[in-house]
Amino acid sequence: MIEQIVEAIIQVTGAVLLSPLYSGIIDKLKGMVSMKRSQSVLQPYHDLTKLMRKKTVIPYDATWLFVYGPYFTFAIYLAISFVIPVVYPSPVFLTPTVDFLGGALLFSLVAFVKILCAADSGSNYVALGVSRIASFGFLAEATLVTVFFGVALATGTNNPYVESHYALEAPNYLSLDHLFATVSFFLLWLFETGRLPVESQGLSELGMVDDALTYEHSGKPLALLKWGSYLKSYLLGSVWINVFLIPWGGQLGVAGALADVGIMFIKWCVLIALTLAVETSFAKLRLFKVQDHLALAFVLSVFSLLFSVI
Amino acid sequence: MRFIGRLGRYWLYSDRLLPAEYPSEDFFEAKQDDISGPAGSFTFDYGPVAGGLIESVRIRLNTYGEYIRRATLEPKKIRTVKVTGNVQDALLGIERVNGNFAASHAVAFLIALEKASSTVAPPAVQLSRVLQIELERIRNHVFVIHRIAETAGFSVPAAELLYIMEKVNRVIGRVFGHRYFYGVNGFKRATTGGGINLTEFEQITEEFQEVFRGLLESRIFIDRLQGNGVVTDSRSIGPTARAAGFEYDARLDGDYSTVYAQLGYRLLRHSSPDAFGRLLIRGEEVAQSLALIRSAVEKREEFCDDAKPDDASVEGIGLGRIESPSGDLAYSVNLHDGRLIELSLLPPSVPNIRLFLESVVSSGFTDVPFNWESFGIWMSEVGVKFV
Amino acid sequence: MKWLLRGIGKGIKTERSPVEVADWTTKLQPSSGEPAPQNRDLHCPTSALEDGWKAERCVFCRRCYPSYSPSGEYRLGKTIRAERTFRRSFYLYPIDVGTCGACNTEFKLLASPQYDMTRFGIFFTNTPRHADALVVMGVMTEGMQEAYRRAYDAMPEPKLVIALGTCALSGGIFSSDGIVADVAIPGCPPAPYTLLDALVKAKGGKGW
Amino acid sequence: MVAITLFILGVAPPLGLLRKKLGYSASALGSVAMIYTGIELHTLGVVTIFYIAAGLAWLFSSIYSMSYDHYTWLAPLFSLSVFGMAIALTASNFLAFLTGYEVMTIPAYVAVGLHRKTDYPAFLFMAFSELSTLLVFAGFLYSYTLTWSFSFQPLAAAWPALLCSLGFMIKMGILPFMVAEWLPIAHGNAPANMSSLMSASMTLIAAYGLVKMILLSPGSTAFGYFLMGIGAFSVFFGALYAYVSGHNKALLGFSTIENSGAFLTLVGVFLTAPTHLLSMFALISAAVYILAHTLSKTGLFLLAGMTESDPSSHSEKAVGSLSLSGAIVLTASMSGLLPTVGGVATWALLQSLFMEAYVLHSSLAVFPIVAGSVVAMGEGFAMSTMLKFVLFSGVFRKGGLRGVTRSVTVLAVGLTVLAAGSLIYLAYAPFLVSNTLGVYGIIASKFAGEPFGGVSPLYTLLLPLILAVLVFAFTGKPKTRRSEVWNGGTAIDDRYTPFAYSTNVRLMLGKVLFTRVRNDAVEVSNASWLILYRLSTLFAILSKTLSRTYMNSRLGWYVVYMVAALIVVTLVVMI
Repeated sequence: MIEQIVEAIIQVTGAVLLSPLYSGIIDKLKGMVSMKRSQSVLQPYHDLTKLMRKKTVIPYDATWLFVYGPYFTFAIYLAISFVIPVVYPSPVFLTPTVDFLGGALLFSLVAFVKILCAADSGSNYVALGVSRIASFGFLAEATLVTVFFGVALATGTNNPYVESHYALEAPNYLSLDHLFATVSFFLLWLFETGRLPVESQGLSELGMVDDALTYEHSGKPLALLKWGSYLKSYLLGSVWINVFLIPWGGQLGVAGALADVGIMFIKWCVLIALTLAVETSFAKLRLFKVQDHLALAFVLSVFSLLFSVI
Repeated sequence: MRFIGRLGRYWLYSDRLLPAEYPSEDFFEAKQDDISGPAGSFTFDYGPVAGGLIESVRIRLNTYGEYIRRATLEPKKIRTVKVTGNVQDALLGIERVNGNFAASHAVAFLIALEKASSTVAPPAVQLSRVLQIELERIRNHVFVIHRIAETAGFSVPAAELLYIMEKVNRVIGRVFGHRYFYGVNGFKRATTGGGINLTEFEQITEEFQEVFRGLLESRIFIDRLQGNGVVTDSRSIGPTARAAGFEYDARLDGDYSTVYAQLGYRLLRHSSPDAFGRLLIRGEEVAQSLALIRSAVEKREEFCDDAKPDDASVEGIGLGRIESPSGDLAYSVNLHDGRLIELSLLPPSVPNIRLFLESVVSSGFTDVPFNWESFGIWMSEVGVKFV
Repeated sequence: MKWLLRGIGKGIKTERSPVEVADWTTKLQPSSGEPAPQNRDLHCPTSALEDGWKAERCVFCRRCYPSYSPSGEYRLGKTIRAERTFRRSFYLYPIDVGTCGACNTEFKLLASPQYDMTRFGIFFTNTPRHADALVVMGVMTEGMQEAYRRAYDAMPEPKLVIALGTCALSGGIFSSDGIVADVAIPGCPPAPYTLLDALVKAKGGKGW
Repeated sequence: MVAITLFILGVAPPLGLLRKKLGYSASALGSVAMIYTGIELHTLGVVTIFYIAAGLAWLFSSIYSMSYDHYTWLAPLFSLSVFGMAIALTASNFLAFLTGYEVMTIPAYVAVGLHRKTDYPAFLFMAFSELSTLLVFAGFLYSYTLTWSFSFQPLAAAWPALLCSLGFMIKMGILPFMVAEWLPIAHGNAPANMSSLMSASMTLIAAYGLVKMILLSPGSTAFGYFLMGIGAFSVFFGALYAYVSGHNKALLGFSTIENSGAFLTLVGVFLTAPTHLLSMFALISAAVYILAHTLSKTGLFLLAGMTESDPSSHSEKAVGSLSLSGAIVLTASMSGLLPTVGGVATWALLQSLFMEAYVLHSSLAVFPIVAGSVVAMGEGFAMSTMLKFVLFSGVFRKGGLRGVTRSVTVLAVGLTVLAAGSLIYLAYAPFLVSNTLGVYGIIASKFAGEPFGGVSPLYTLLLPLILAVLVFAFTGKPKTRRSEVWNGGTAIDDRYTPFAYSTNVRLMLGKVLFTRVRNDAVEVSNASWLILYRLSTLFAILSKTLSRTYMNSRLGWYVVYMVAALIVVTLVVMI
């Protein structure tokens, strides 16, 4: 038990502390491709440190939700990092709290709370983004569910740790259902983390989707929301890498857990390269075409489900 | 004969002025009525301060959510510019009506002034002015395309276009001593520091052409622009009109049209009356402006006619109209005893705003920034009061 | 993929030290050999020459030329109060209260590959809630006073106000008063180098 | 205990005639007795869940009604309806069930008729309710011919259950046209406490009847797939129409259809599951789904009662933070989010479908996979819909405290839903796993020996809460200052409307919703309703004539009708 607790601590701290770094690296490389020296890879850490020191401005109408909601969303992300394989390749302490589907439902819970605490500000700009997120939610949530079940239907258990072992075998890895699920999850990852071709971190308010959720926040709650979104990007990305793309390489034991943190970094380089290619090659889709992007992801994941049982 | 817009108390046509039927400050005040719609709709205020806007302007969109029913616009920054009196002091204000079109404004004003004084600037000065306007056009078109690429989240071309724009700025700074042509022009006068390095400049525009062609290869990018902001109004001007297939250009029918003819100017147009067509026109006009600059440079090595300012001293009325990067720009002046007593301005942004507000109806929120940027509107030249 | 490869092929274009700056955006000084002239002889429209050259009043109209001429010195910004909290992360919220548009574009160019402000940890943001400094450009117009007040109020402490350009600082040719600011960046418009130097100083750096 | 419960609830209507508070108190007391009965009968399995759910729903509605009721006639009608439901729930024979079924329906119909001075909704409700009763009655008659007994007994044929199911599905708003608009129209036009009874408890009774009949009949796989398909379809369209619907109560009405669809899908899994363990899992989950829906929907309709403005306009007022806190939990539950009971139910629904797909491992697996995918989309819509409800009830638009009792009631329902989530593992007795890697109370979904998946609702509540406290302790309290909301430098003149919130989907799914966009309106049409509408032009003329003479909104006529109906029912029971 002690060993599993230690492994859990390594997994969770690894995820929490390293997640901003990956965003930093992507942004740095994106800048460099745009002919710039660009920001430091540690920029997300600098931003978070600064925000922790700043005051929080609350709109007159906003309630406790606006201020304390972000703490709760961050905590849910922390809880998720206990239950899915984001560093360590085997279940750790508290992992059985929820299965893979439960994890997907927890992601939805975060989305729900985030929307509530953003809309509590009463800002029209936030409402604009919220209405967009809500209208894509049906496809995004469905894809998250079906892609996670793609795992379950292949292995007979809704346990992501089993699936990552299952995919180690070459025939399983190369099977059609696995490939479809892999592509589908990547498309979903782009949407969930607000990347092109779905969204860009531009300045135009009229194009905001996910950015609208942090539009009114400042100070510590903003820091937590930002850190939360780094963590979300890390969690989903790591699941994709560990369960779908590169299931190999995980080490066991406490020392193995420490090594896994480094191994994850190497695996992430692949995702960073892919993201960079996508982010620099595409323009932002028309708003209603985002639906097509998600529908493609959804259909692929449903196909993957069908292939795995028929 | 084509309609251009309101200039002071007159309707300005390409070849005449007709008295306007009713007195009005500008069209904004006429449109400031209630735009609220049926139940379920609401009015979304965008601006005056917004990250997606370069300048302050309040755009009001009445909407059902995403779908825009009606739009109005309020210029929130309204500067008072003192122009009456000393012509030299007036010029300082005119240059700063719109920094990005400073050469165009100064030149149109000076032409009006020279006409009122019944003189013309020496040919060398005229060439220098055309050179300035075309440089300004290149810079502005590059900037507009940069804004569109940036709005589309296209980070690499957006950065490259900004890189090109800065290079153009440096050329301007090197040749004229100031990146926005401030203090360059005067009555029958234009100051230039040195000649343009044409080879360097050609490299810059070549680089631009590569980026521009690259942009046109992206399906998603084109999709954002096609069908967005359709304008088929025959009362349009500048790139908007030329994208819709109208042969409207003050370089053909305005002042200095003879200079342009000597430089071998030929009008470009497209039959795509949307934001995409405007992008195409702007992209192609960059190359065309380069050709104009080249022949202007070849026509005369030395532009400067650095004579001491020669104050206007006569009485009279004058009208100057040139083609700014966004369309017709006209000034009319009234001189009395060598002093300016009245001045009217028709900035290209006023007709363009009208066209924007018409074309934005029934499009979606995310289309608005593309549409807005494609017109090349500058609020600074709209929100000025001359005293 | 095309843009990725093209971007990599272009290499890094950010300048490590200033390359070139337009003459009439730099510090003016009495030309050597010319006798020190009186202001009224120079027709200075903004009385920037009443007691030596005052950068915050000058609109670089060249009327004082050749008595005064540009020196090439672009570090014109004055930092009255720097905030070291922003040393590594400095988010700017620009507000245009009445510009001609030139300050806006020069400010925008800080994002260009040549200047690349992000290497100093400086970014633009689209909401005052995330902003560390309010960058005020232009002469204060009546219609923008409310927006200016609201934007300042909306920003969380600690915060800075940066006056960008002569209009914001002293009203330029349009007005006779400017705003109270923590950082003053003169120029009409200030060159990007001037801006970068002043912004780096504003967050407690040595300048650029 | 059953007798005591029925007695208390039975005296409530006459008491309500005397003093309305007395009537509601008696109903509340009877509801508590009902809950107690349920706990006492815990050996009966899923029945317990239905009893407890119904009891809780009535209890909260009764307490709420004490400070809500503006009509003299509402209290006896309300209590009578509750009494009818209690009869149906505890019935041991067809006749008692039918009596209860009618007794619960008629007062509701009267209330709809009296609440809005238009006869259309009431008539619609009555027509479909009677159709439902008719089909159920036919089913019962059929089964009588099989067993020659009125009591509920195991049947040899599936047909009676099938007929009854159709009847019950009409009551749930699923039939005749999958997502027919009659239910939202009817439910949206009653006083809030009555709406909450109609949408939450009456749906529960229909579900209860359906489960009861199906448990008595031999399973039919084909019917199971039919239910699964129709259920998944209803989940998606119910949620979609709820999302684009015009006002709060209609939104909640459509959401009822969505939840009924989810329930039917689970019944479908129950009928088609290849292993006994999976069948059992699906059945328990079906009951849990009904529990989740009944509780949450009761609370939400009570909240909708607080947001009502005058009956002629459809614009709602917002509520204060006390009731809103409850509403947030309720909407989370309706969105299928852990750790609420709705989250557990949604989790179980998806698990059941995909477990079935895995066990089948043949071309038949297409059904559960497609159903599961459609349900997943529906759940996504459900979340957006519930967000719309809660955002414009007090989060985005702010409101004041609208009655302490009522606000506290809504909050209490919310807390109950949260508690139910943590306690629901008790219902899953055969599927419990404990103490794995430090986690207790895991509900493990199983189709055979090994667990397929698992969730510990209590831990999903506690873990984030404890972590949130840790995060707070670590980062500290923010230093705060109040300021105006940032709106580009101006004050907000006009706010986002609920209509605008859902316009994206009206435009995006224009082909499904038949959206027409004009400069002065954006309109959507419900496809099935359109067909029905066109077919029923004749019917409409008929109904108008009928309703003018027979439903002229005068209390006397309703009383006559009620008495007559009661006499008829009593006569039937006597025979």
